[in-house]
Amino acid sequence: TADVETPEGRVFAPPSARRIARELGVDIAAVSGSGPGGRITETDVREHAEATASVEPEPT
Amino acid sequence: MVVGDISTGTDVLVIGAGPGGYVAAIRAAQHGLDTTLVERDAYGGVCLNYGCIPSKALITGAGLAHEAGNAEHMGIHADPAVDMEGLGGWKDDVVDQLTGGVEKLCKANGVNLVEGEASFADENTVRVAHGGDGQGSESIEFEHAIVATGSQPIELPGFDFTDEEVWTSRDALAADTIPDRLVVVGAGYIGMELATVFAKLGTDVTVVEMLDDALPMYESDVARVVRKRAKDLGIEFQFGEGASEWQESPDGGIQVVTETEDGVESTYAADKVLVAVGRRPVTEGVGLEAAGIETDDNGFIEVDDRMRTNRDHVFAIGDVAGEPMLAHVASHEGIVASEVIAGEPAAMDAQAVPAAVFTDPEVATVGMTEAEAEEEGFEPVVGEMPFRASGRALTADHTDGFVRIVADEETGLVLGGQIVGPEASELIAEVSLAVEMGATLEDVGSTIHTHPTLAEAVMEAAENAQGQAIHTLNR
Amino acid sequence: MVVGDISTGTDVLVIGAGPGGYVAAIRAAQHGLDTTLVERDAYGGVCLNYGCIPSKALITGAGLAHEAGNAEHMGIHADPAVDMEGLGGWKDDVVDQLTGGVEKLCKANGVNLVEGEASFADENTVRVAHGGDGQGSESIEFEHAIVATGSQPIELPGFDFTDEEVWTSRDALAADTIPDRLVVVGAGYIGMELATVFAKLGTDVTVVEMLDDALPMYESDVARVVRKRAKDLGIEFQFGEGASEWQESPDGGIQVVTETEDGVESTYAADKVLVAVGRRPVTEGVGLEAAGIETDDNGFIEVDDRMRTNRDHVFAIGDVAGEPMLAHVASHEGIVASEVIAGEPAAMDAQAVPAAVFTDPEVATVGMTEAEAEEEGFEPVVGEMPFRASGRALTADHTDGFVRIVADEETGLVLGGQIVGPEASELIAEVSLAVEMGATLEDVGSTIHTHPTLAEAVMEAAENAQGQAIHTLNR
Ligand SMILES: Cc1cc2nc3c(=O)[nH]c(=O)nc-3n(C[C@H](O)[C@H](O)[C@H](O)COP(=O)(O)OP(=O)(O)OC[C@H]3O[C@@H](n4cnc5c(N)ncnc54)[C@H](O)[C@@H]3O)c2cc1C
Ligand SMILES: Cc1cc2nc3c(=O)[nH]c(=O)nc-3n(C[C@H](O)[C@H](O)[C@H](O)COP(=O)(O)OP(=O)(O)OC[C@H]3O[C@@H](n4cnc5c(N)ncnc54)[C@H](O)[C@@H]3O)c2cc1C
Repeated sequence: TADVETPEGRVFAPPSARRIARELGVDIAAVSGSGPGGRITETDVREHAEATASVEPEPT
Repeated sequence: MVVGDISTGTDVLVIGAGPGGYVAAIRAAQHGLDTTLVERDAYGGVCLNYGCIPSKALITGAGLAHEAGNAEHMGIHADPAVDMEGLGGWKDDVVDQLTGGVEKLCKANGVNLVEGEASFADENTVRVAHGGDGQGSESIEFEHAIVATGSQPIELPGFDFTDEEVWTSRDALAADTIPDRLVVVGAGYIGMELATVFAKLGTDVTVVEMLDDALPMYESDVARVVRKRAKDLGIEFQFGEGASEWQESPDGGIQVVTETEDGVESTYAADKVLVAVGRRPVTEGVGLEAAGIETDDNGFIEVDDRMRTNRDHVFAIGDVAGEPMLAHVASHEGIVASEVIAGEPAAMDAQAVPAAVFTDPEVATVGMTEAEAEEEGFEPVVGEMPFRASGRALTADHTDGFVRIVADEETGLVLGGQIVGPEASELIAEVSLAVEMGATLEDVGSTIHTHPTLAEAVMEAAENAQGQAIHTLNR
Repeated sequence: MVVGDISTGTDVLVIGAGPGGYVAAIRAAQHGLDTTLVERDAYGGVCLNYGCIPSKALITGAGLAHEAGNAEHMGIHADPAVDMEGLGGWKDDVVDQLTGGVEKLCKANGVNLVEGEASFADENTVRVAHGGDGQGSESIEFEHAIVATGSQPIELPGFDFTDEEVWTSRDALAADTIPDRLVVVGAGYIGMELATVFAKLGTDVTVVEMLDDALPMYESDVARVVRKRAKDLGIEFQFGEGASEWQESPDGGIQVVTETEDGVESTYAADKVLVAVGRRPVTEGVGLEAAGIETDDNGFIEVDDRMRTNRDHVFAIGDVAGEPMLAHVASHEGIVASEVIAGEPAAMDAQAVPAAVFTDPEVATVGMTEAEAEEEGFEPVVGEMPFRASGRALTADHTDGFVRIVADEETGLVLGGQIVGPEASELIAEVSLAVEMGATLEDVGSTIHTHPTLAEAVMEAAENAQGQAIHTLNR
């Protein structure tokens, strides 16, 4: 999979969630956080990955 | 014995065994990669041999002697004498233990150690010239390379580093006598740390700085605390002056000549002059061109967030890869590079890069200042706790300074912190974790902190930002 | 002047101005509640006047003198003399500054301060007896009350606290001469902290402890580090012995008699005997019955997670509300009680209650030990970093001890930490935040930590638990 770029600005998510985002190919800047102050949790990342995977077209 | 030109191969070749290179090599080996680490001088690099470690050892020794000699108000009467050879010998022991440890750790993790100077021959080969007469050289082919060649002091026109009277930080750290008079050129962190060491050892220290404050890279209220204390220690500051040259003086010492922007000259008598005006990357002789690796205008190797150079299979980390030139940044980048080579989803995405200055008192910062937060488009809220209101600071007899926490007003998310005061370098760790985790002011403020500790000031600052501090008045 | 029995009313009445009570009062006032704080003795309670603060001041002074006197290996030659009146005077200044600060903070936040002894008259009234001759008393009606009357030392049969030769911790902290010989009964944290102070000041110290180790409430490898260092300082331990009585000795000193479980007697010569065998709640004279408030078998006031007693409008916090009897717990509980009274959704739900012992080296713990994690049903994984592998510890010349991190193996979530070593009390703050935030080993291990700091050992321990430490060998 292609590398996901590290976002330029501030990201509010623990290091572990940020790594999982890279592992799943998720652009963490596009994930909306459910934690206090909008902090992104690991679950948010996984849910975002599932949601976007289901709308992506099947590879041909 | 003449060793001929032998040729070997390796998965990961690391050039330079400083805190960037040795950490990268160990992590690569931990991932099962065949790893070779080439070092031309000393394991541990600048940091362990001529930087972080010897400087902190001298800071401890000078600090202890000075503190014990100035504790009459506590009923402690001592008149400590420091013998510089003894202090230097202990410092050397500390360095030897740590550099020996680095060598052992590399071997225990299966890193191949090669002594010599490495230079790229082409994009998949380095030649290593072994030191000494007729030691020959060898070629090593690699799949991936990590350049970790570090940095060296910037020379100042008029001050030749080969002159005995002109000190680099390395010379200052190796001093076996305490000079009577010292001029320090540059009030950055290296200059200020060493100025403090020698002032505490009894040297008359004059600091010459072109800008208008000590530690000019820090906020002025942070720098002020350090400058005030330095003055109390007898350090004289000459701001707005640049050092232009030095001369021998009839009295046997030297004179350092400075000039203001307007051309006004002054001279300061000294025995030595320490030049600490910055550091530049080490790239000469590394053969970057042979591998096709590009540098930026300041000579640093350009890298992306995976620590890759413009050649995908060659990485650069640490001081040679640019600011901030700090040991822990080098190590972290080394880990990222090796993880990326091992196929792990690593990246240099740290939200929090702490930095510390081991002056008296210490300074430590992480993340954004209030001004930086504004620039980034946040509406920052700030909380502070002065150490003079801290029970622990009072009982430790070190009450200068404060903790400041910067957060986003709307969400309460912690953006950064600035600490000047006792143990600032340790206290910043909690703020760093808060920034990395995306913690809020409430998270920090409602975590129970042990009493009496300096760390309570971090909690209090977070409470203060929320208008509910107990031990300071809220704004 | 005789003040008659006047009667006033208040929203929140707080009894006792220790770190529980004064913090509760300030927070209640911050919420706009009319708040009255009654104290019979000294603002700041045991902690500021006779506990945390004076003990830490003496630890600093004795530590500095001892360290400076034992630094020949660093080239520092000093022979410090400590005059105990000078040290005590400085300590008193520190206490005065802090207790004065407490009074000022209370007033600045609008807390009504009342000096006198409070006793419940009924469930909505206390009577406050003012000290001194004919000072009279007053009645105060309240909506809510917070009992924060603290604790006092447990007396040991055979050792009368009114005898001059028998010291409580308060007497030890007020000593104006350094005894030649001291027997300390009890190797808990108060006994060990004071044993260390006096040993460093030159006293021959013998510690008598019924159990078989110093700091017996800690894991044995943690306690061992402190015990070993204490022995190096010349402290003698007599484990498995209980003190039964003391006698005057013909030589002018005293003899402390001890007995093993099997009835074997020993005697130890001394000048003073410090009894530090625990503390019990202060409830006599508080009139708990008049308000219908119940205590448990050990005399502590029973509370729920909102710090409410069995009477919904009466709260109890701090030492009087049970273990752990620590100043920061008292303060935190005080905040919870006042927030609950103010209608906020607060509760005593801390996942992490840190505790520190200011021995040499320090001990600090938070959350679960490995054994506790197992009991709770976790499969714990543990990581460690010894300070002898830490560059900062070496340069600070304090290398005893280690950092241990306990986490859940499956999820990596940090469950607790145990630190014994330099600045342990400060380092635990980061671990506490990690536990409170639900951080994982990866979160802690990949947060950049400043080099060289002791806090790096926390990161290394987290890395070690994941099998990827750089500076220690992984298991
Ligand atoms: C006085 C002083 C105090 C400092 N204090 C601190 C501090 O407290 N905290 C902090 O974070 N930072 C501190 N620093 C900065 C810190 O030392 C550097 O950031 C750090 O050493 C950078 O690590 P590195 O691995 O990039 O390079 P270096 O440590 O510079 O190591 C590079 C290594 O590469 C070797 N090398 C170079 N070229 C070749 C070649 N062609 N072939 C083989 N080997 C080669 C060199 O011999 C050297 O050993 C201090 C620096 C100084 C000078
Ligand atoms: C030597 C020593 C060292 C210690 N070191 C530490 C340490 O380093 N860290 C730590 O966390 N803890 C330490 N402690 C424990 C700490 O002092 C207590 O946990 C803390 O003081 C408890 O606070 P509190 O507010 O519950 O009660 P206290 O501090 O005991 O305060 C209670 C107050 O209530 C007043 N009072 C009692 N009854 C009445 C009444 N009827 N009317 C009016 N006023 C009344 C008392 O005069 C007192 O001022 C130490 C204790 C000792 C003895």
